[in-house]
Amino acid sequence: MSEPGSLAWWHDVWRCFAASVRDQRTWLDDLDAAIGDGDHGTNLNRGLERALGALETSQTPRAGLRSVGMALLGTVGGASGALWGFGWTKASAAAGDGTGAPTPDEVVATLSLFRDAVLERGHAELGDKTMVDVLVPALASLAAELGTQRSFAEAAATAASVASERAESTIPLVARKGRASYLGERSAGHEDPGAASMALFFACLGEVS
Amino acid sequence: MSEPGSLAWWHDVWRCFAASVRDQRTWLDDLDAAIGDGDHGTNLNRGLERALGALETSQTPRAGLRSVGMALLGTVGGASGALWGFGWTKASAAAGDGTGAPTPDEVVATLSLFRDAVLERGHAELGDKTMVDVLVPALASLAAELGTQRSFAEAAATAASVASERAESTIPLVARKGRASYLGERSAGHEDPGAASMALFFACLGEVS
Amino acid sequence: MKKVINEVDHVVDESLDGLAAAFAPWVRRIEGTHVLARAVAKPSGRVGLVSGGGSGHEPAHGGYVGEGMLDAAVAGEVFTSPTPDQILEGIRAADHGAGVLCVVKNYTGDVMNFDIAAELAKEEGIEVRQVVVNDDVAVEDSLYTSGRRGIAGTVFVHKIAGAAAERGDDLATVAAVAERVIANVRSMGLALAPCTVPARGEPTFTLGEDEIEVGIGIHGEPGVRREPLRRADDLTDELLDRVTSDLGLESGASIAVMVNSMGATPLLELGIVARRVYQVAAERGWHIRTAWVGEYMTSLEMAGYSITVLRLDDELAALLEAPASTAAVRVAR
Amino acid sequence: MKKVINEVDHVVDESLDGLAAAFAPWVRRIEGTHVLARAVAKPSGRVGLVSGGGSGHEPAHGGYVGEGMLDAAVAGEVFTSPTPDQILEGIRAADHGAGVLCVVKNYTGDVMNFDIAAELAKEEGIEVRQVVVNDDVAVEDSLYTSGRRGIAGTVFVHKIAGAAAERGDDLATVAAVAERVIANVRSMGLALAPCTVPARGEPTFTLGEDEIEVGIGIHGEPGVRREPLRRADDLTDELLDRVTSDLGLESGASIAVMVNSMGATPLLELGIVARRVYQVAAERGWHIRTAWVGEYMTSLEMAGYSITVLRLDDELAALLEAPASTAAVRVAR
Ligand SMILES: Nc1ncnc2c1ncn2[C@@H]1O[C@H](COP(=O)(O)OP(=O)(O)O)[C@@H](O)[C@H]1O
Ligand SMILES: Nc1ncnc2c1ncn2[C@@H]1O[C@H](COP(=O)(O)OP(=O)(O)O)[C@@H](O)[C@H]1O
Ligand SMILES: [Mg+2]
Ligand SMILES: [Mg+2]
Ligand SMILES: [Mg+2]
Ligand SMILES: [Mg+2]
Repeated sequence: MSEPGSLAWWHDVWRCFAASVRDQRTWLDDLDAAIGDGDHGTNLNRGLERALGALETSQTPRAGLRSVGMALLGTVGGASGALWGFGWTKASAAAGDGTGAPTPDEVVATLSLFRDAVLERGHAELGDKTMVDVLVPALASLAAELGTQRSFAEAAATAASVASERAESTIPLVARKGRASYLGERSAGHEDPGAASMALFFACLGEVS
Repeated sequence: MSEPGSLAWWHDVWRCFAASVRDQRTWLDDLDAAIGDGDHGTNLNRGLERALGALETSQTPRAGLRSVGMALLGTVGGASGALWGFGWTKASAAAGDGTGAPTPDEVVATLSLFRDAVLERGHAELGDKTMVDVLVPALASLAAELGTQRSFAEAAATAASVASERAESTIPLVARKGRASYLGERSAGHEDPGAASMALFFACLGEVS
Repeated sequence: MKKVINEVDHVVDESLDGLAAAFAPWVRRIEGTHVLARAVAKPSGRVGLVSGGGSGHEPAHGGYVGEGMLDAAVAGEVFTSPTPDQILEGIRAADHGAGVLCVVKNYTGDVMNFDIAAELAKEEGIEVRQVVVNDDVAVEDSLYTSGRRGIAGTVFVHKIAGAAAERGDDLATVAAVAERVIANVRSMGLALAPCTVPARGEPTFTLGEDEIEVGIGIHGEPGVRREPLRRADDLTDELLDRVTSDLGLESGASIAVMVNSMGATPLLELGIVARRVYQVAAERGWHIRTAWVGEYMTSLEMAGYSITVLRLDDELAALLEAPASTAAVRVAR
Repeated sequence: MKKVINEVDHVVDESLDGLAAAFAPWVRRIEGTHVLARAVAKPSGRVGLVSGGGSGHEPAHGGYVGEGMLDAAVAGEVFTSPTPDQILEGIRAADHGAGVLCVVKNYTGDVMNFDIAAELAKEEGIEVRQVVVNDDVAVEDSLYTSGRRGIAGTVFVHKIAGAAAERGDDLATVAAVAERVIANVRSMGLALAPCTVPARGEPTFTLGEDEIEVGIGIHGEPGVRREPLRRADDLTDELLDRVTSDLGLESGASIAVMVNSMGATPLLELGIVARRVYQVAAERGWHIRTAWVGEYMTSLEMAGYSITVLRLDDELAALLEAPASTAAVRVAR
């Protein structure tokens, strides 16, 4: 296993995420078809191929994550393209520039910048039935567990299970942001696709650590 | 039974024909859908209601059949509208003007003018898979049977069965006139809708005589 | 049947009312008829142009009434040729003392009903000529059949003959120009899904998930052949090949092209077809002067498209590019 | 899925090629991008207008590029908002030194991607303003949600703001005119049948033979309510009522109307809708100055239609009727 926060580790994370989205593309599209426009899996999948390529030619985590963000911004489109793309161009600022050894704190700082950017762009709050409903609590769990001196691998595994629970708990919610909000009450009873894909991302953090 | 060729008899004929077409409208449309555009029953039906009304306000067979022709011409549309409409405006010239007693010969003369007008307008020949394939032999049968001193009722019954046979024998033919001709070989295997409705007309000649 | 209609029997009548109102800058409905005539009649002494046919081909034919194109359009019931009395009304409205040219699509019903109307008009002292458009190469042309059908190429006849009439050509000349278009225009279409005539309530044919009908007309009829769906480029190559080889189109030729949706096929897909047409034209040395891509001669909500190619000479090109102002076609001065 | 396409992944790219070729009198494709810009740029010193969104709404948005309307249209994948780098290309092409107005439909994705692009453009020294169209009354408007969607009314914004930009208004004025249109335009639509996004290959929803979705957007989404199909006049009355009561439309008002097909619903049926709109307007004392009836903001091959009403004042009416020359909208001088 590579060191959390190292370039190799980020490679593993994005390779894992790209593979999950590729495998679950139809499922994500189906979730989006129920309450949105049916393209969420297709959108992310289109961008992740490109993001992987960009990451592979980068020398540092910081440069690599910035180019991941740019690649997502330029290929995904839609709401998730803006959020994931913009989010990672911002998040990269906290990632290592290759001068010091990678630390778990660096990973948390990076993910926190990502979360802040997503909140800044999307103005979504907890309970609006979006990816934020997964991102915020899963990241909080990761940070908290690390604070109790657990290993990164353990903390990431816990965060992954929080993410997966929170994704499922978007099911009864009525959407207040994004395309699903146009359905009003009809949006209840379906898992939010963006929450589902965010849970896949956290699952990868757990898996590769 | 009214006298063949009398105004009352023509009323009976057209009432019968209008009723058959109304009853068989979907069947005629279906026949037309297979090799044409699916409107033959609907077309004729639309016109026959109007034709009956026109006939009812007429004083003589000649005036009545002319107004039948005009009504068909103005309401049916399509190939059959032109042929049936134009045909009866022409045919009316041989029908009684109310001065003498109606005769079977008058009926044959009237139907002959109708046939001539249909051939003149449509340029169809026997075997082209059109209403002509019924009209020509059925009318020939009527005239021939009358020539052998059979009663009009008997002759008309024979003509009706000739008409029905000939309609069915359009099934294997490849259409060479009308919309069905565009299908080429694919038009074989289906009864021609115009032949089918013409047979309904001859059936009525038999039925009311 | 799922349609935005009230009564099945009132579809054409009600639609004409609405379209006449919306298209008021160009057309007016002649009261009590199915005729849309120009809102502002052309000057007297100019040849009039009349066309028409069954309804269900919108924007044909009322969408082509206006300056530089038709003077009157006569609508029959859905897919049913109009009756002679209606056509006669159209001819009367289009007559401004220099005679009237009727542009008829080659269907037995249309031809016969226009023939009868022309005879009636002549009895009223109106000079009438007819041209019969038969651009559909899907159907074999033979002396012993009704010949080819008239389909989307008819719109080019309206545009070009309309421009000739507008500039003041006499009836014989306008008819000759129309005949020149007819001699140089060919089309062919295919369907991915049928349409439903309101009065019938059921699709005109049924197709499997992967089947198409090649060589369809514009009345919901099945085509001359059923086959599996292929890539857009393959389909386009075949249609284009059939159309241009029938035309004997030579390298260096100047052409106008129409990529026409049958109704449900969206412009997004027509763009893919147009791209291929331009590619093939570049390979074969044909110069595309104008491409009309959109809905010009539809078949209700049928899915599919047709390709039309018109060989241009300088005069036909100039007339095609001459000003026009109708609800569906506008060419600026 | 039955579509006239080659590869699912190339649909937008190939279609843009074909449409750019066919629409060459009005647009050119900026190489390597999904941007259609004017074939002939407007004079420098005039405000530029950019719009865009997912593909699948054709003729939106490329069909509205040209004199009197947009300067550039940016196309995303089917029903997916375009990316900021593409939008930035559009803004660059539209900039002629007087700033650029982006006309954005209110969808989270569109708004965020246009926002990011505007920030990038500002970094390059281009003055950029945005207006967000939210005309869909089907969706409840609330501070706590993303608000209403932008649908067909957007085309009236293009036309009117485009005319203001063309006559030389400065950026603030053009933006204010656009906001006035947005404040006075409302729309609502319904679907009789869904559409199929090529990349997905399956219909976006399924409906029973007698069911419709009321209150649909333009991305194949289900509407806010499912209900039985009714007569065209009933459906039209309801849409019109929702739209005009939200607008608070007063007797004596001057309006522009759009009856927009979602794709598969043919002009024949739109005519029936238009007829009813004119009837109701006459009863309620609304004066319809202009009615646009046809395909303006589609949802691939979805069956259904939307109704848009724009309350006009003298200036908006004059700008709506000002000359325009684009592939899809042409108003003569
Ligand atoms: N304002 C927002 N803030 C955070 N997440 C959002 C917001 N709007 C939408 N999303 C997320 O984006 C997901 C949809 O992404 P996607 O389908 O790719 O984009 P689009 O809605 O443009 O088609 C939603 O499921 C939701 O989780
Ligand atoms: N040239 C012709 N001569 C005689 N009958 C014809 C001719 N063309 C068509 N018909 C008849 O008309 C029938 C079709 O009538 P109809 O469906 O009402 O008209 P359309 O073909 O215009 O839809 C055909 O079945 C055929 O019998
Ligand atoms: Mg989506
Ligand atoms: Mg028929
Ligand atoms: Mg017919
Ligand atoms: Mg989307």
